[in-house]
Amino acid sequence: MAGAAGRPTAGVPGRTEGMPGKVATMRDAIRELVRDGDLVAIEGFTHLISFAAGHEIIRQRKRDLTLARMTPDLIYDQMVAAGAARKLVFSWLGNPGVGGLNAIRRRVEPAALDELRRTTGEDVRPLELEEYSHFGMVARYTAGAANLPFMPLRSYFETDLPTANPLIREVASPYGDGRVYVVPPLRPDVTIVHAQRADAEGNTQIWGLLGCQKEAAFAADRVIVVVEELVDEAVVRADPNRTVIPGLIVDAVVVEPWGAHPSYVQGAYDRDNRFYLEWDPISRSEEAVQAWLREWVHDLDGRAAYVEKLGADRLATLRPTPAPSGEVDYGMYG
Amino acid sequence: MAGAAGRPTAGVPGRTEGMPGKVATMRDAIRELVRDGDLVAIEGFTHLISFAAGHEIIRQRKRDLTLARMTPDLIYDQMVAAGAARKLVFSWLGNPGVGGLNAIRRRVEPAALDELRRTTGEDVRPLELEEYSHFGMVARYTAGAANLPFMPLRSYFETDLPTANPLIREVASPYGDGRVYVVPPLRPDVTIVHAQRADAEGNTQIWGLLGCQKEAAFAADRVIVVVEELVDEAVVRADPNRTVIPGLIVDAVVVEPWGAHPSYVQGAYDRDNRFYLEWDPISRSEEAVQAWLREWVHDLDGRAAYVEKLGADRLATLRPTPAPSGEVDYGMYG
Amino acid sequence: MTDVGFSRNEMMIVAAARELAGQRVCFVGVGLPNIAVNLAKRTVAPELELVYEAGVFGARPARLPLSIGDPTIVTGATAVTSMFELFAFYLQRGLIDVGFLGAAQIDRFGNINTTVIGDYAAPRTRLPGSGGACEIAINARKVFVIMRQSARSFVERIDFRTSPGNLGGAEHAERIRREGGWLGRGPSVVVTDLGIWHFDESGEMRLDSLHPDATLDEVRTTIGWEPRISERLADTPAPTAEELRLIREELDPAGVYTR
Amino acid sequence: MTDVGFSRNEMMIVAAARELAGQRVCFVGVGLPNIAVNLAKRTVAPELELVYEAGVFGARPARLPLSIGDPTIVTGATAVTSMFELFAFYLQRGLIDVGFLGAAQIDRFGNINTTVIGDYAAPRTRLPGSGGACEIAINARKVFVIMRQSARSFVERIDFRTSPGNLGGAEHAERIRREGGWLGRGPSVVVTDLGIWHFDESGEMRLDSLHPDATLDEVRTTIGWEPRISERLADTPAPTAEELRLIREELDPAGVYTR
Repeated sequence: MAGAAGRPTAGVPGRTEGMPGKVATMRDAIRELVRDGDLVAIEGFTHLISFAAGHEIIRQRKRDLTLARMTPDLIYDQMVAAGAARKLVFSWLGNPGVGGLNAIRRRVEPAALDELRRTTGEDVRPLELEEYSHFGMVARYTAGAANLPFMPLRSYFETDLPTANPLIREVASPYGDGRVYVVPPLRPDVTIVHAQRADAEGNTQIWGLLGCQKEAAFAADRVIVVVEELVDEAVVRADPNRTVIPGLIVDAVVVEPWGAHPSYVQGAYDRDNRFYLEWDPISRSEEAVQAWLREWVHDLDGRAAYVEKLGADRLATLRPTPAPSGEVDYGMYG
Repeated sequence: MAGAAGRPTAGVPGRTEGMPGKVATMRDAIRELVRDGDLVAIEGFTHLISFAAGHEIIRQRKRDLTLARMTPDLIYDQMVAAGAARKLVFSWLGNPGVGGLNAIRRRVEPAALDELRRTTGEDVRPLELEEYSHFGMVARYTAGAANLPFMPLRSYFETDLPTANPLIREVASPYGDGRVYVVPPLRPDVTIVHAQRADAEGNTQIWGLLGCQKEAAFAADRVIVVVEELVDEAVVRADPNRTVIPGLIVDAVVVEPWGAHPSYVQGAYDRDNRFYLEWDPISRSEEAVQAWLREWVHDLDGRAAYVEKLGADRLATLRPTPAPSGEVDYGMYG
Repeated sequence: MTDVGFSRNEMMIVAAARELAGQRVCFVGVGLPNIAVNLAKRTVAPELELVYEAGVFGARPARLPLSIGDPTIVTGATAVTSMFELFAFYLQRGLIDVGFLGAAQIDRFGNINTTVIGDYAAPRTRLPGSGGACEIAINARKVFVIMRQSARSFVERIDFRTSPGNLGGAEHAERIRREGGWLGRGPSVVVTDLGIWHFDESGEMRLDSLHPDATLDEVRTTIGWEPRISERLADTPAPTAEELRLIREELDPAGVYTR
Repeated sequence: MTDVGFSRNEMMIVAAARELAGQRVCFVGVGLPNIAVNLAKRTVAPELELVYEAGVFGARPARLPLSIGDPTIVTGATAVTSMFELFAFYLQRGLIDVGFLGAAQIDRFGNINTTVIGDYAAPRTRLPGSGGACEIAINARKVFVIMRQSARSFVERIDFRTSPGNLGGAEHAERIRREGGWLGRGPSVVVTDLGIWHFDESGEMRLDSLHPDATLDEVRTTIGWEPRISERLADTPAPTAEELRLIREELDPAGVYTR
């Protein structure tokens, strides 16, 4: 099943009965490929965040996950509130452009955690944190993707981060020109990315912000790609420089239009900032968060129902006007 | 003047009187930016090799250069024969798909060098070699581009390469999982790359094989970009994911159609394999090589004359039929 | 809005934008730096190249980016790269002239905390953390800071050092940077809602300009140490009508940053 | 061409191509491997994914690539990447099933020299060097070799170890690979113009199949040590008409590799 682990999967029957290649429903992909206790990375820096996959993980009540993401964002605030996570590995913990991630903070700040336990009457477990800088997280995925024991970087000098996280270590240059910090490889059990398009074998193309999706995918044992659009192989092969993730390392392809909402997809829809603003007051009340999860996740059977519930009018406001890339010519040789 | 050295140059007057932005003639660009004794990298893996720049360096009789290239190819065989080089830094020394690089071999193999000295009556200097594997060269450029003191890689174990080249060293992982080899940064004084297109500020786009041009350019103090086509800034900005080298690090833009001949430009022309085959017998005779250099380099005043001498019929046979990439939509936001 | 016709946040953003005059390549941090840099691009620094850690060089945002990963920073940009390339080849390589940061806590030497208030293991307030701030502070040629002044933010001792400033002072910082081969020269200015602070030869911040309608008393009551005040303390020129128009009509019509 | 109706080079290429049956992802080396792999793709291994070190995954060459950087490997490919990504994320990550190499010198344990004949500092013959061979030999899951046999190429002791094979024997090699965390398991087959060699439990090559029109005498006179011959030595089936047609009409009409 694992792609990047060197056990390629192309050519295996579709993940879901009657679907081509590796195409699967979100339900089947998450059920088969995400296991309790896994290290899961849902990557995508502001752009292409797979809320659809996160919600399905909540819906299937996966437990004890270690969640890795440079920016946990609302999706991990929701997954943590749903009790799916044991630990976060991250570099910036906030609601971008709005404020904090309050469900996470309630499980990290002792005073807030006591209050949460009091009000819920449950022995809510504190959330473990393992933190880096952005470049540190990118370097960890890169080391994982490259099968290297460490990646050097010029960060962390004279800061408290190496004390807070003993996995950030120093190495002396064998060329006698000083020391640099290094971080260890990050190797997710499963990496989940959203993309504009892929073919049925999982050959995936992305434009706009690329974040660290390529590195996170190559670093993982299993990869789920969620796309706005399933395209013919010929569309991918017409522009091979645009391919970010090869089907070789992809285990399932899920077709889920609007699957990144309320985040965005370059060229397809804008970030639904109204929701990022609305989440701030919701997330300040555990009760409101749980009510939101019931209404928008548990009481819906999947993304299609979520999209229908959002309504066409709201979605229509998120469509950008066209800005075409133009074409280039690869030339036919022989 | 230096771009990547952190002394950006955008907005400086054109390198050549009356030309926009950083646009310059090849003669001005080489005269101003390549100096005797420099470490020069003309990169491009089989694809996009700037023969035009190499020939101008020969024409201007630059001396004592250290020439870095993963695959020295015919261009460095010619530059070495012309006496421009003191040393090579490389990973594969051959005429791709044909055979050896004989002018270089004559300056590396003691028996051949003695013979060369005898026949020419000159005290021809032996050529110094510093050699790596392909990944080692790529890693050296990457370390240079990233301002890192070293780059780790899983190569060289149980080989004679670290003995042949003491700059290939070992580092122990601080995570207790063994040792890896490292290579030091490669920082060219000048990197020269050929590309399909750039704007007048040097914002450069490439498709097809990317080799290590991006890393070699970011690693360098000065960068010369040679292009088939000068385009408006709007063409670049319409597809920002296609940009490989930003004008920020580019010092001169030279417009030189067919400037990569006899190598190729994806979508524009094919490799002129006839020349790669012809070079083999030519290069076996020092006399023939020197005659070729006179006829095709010194007796011509630049690339335009070379192209004219090649003739339209020969060039016409190198044109591929179209293979369009298709367009993507970035979307207009706000 | 105060009766002077503009808010202190507007004054802070305008003053920060003006500091970017003559700068070439700016790494844009999340929040207040984002609006200050976008204002500078429309006023004193039209040539300014905006770099976003999300992987964008030469952004031409058609609207104020809602976040530092907004799609408007991509469309029409010069280059979009992986984040590895952005941090390794642009920032760490030394191509960034100004790293523009916000902060939760800062000390007299410009050392910054954006990680926690209180003890790291059991924080009173968990803040976002470093993001790219740690590497920006080390690798950007110089660092600009924009933040509101308060006794809780301008402190004698920060609770956690997320991003290094002038460490224990200029001498110490210069030795560390030289020995460590840092490309960054550290903090150069801190713009607040009350004034503009630069760093003197000892590496400590000094109030060089006081904003209209702000007083030295306020400055002293919103800072955790006895501040150095320039003998030639200037008055910050009030925002121009055009600066205010750009903020209110183009950059922040909803007043997210400026009310 | 010999009177059997095909050349020994053709037999070598056909035999090498057949070895790729059932393989999935192949890293294609320069020269003979290039034609053998392209023949396999058209015969025994249509699903074979061709990886070229130049930065191509899933190539669909419309003609025999003139070199491993030919434009025909790009047009219609699945993915084109930087060489850093190709070597780091594909090869070093362990995604390559077969690395297909040529060699100038090889010893009984499959250690390979492509660097120099003679002394490194003062070589009799300067060869191309490693290219990607060194990292392919270490990181590809297994290694196939294709080369012509001669007393100068099959030697007791290679002049320079460019690419590690089974080192001093299977036991030694397995310990080194285990301790060093190598993903590669080393050489698996050597196909020559005379026969097919696999590696036995001791890590030494053993002749398992003899090509038509080749003799054991020839095998022994073109090798620098007393070779191991399988007790169940097979006869390599001659090239089929279709295999020869593909080589002569599609892959190498000029006969660059096959005459």
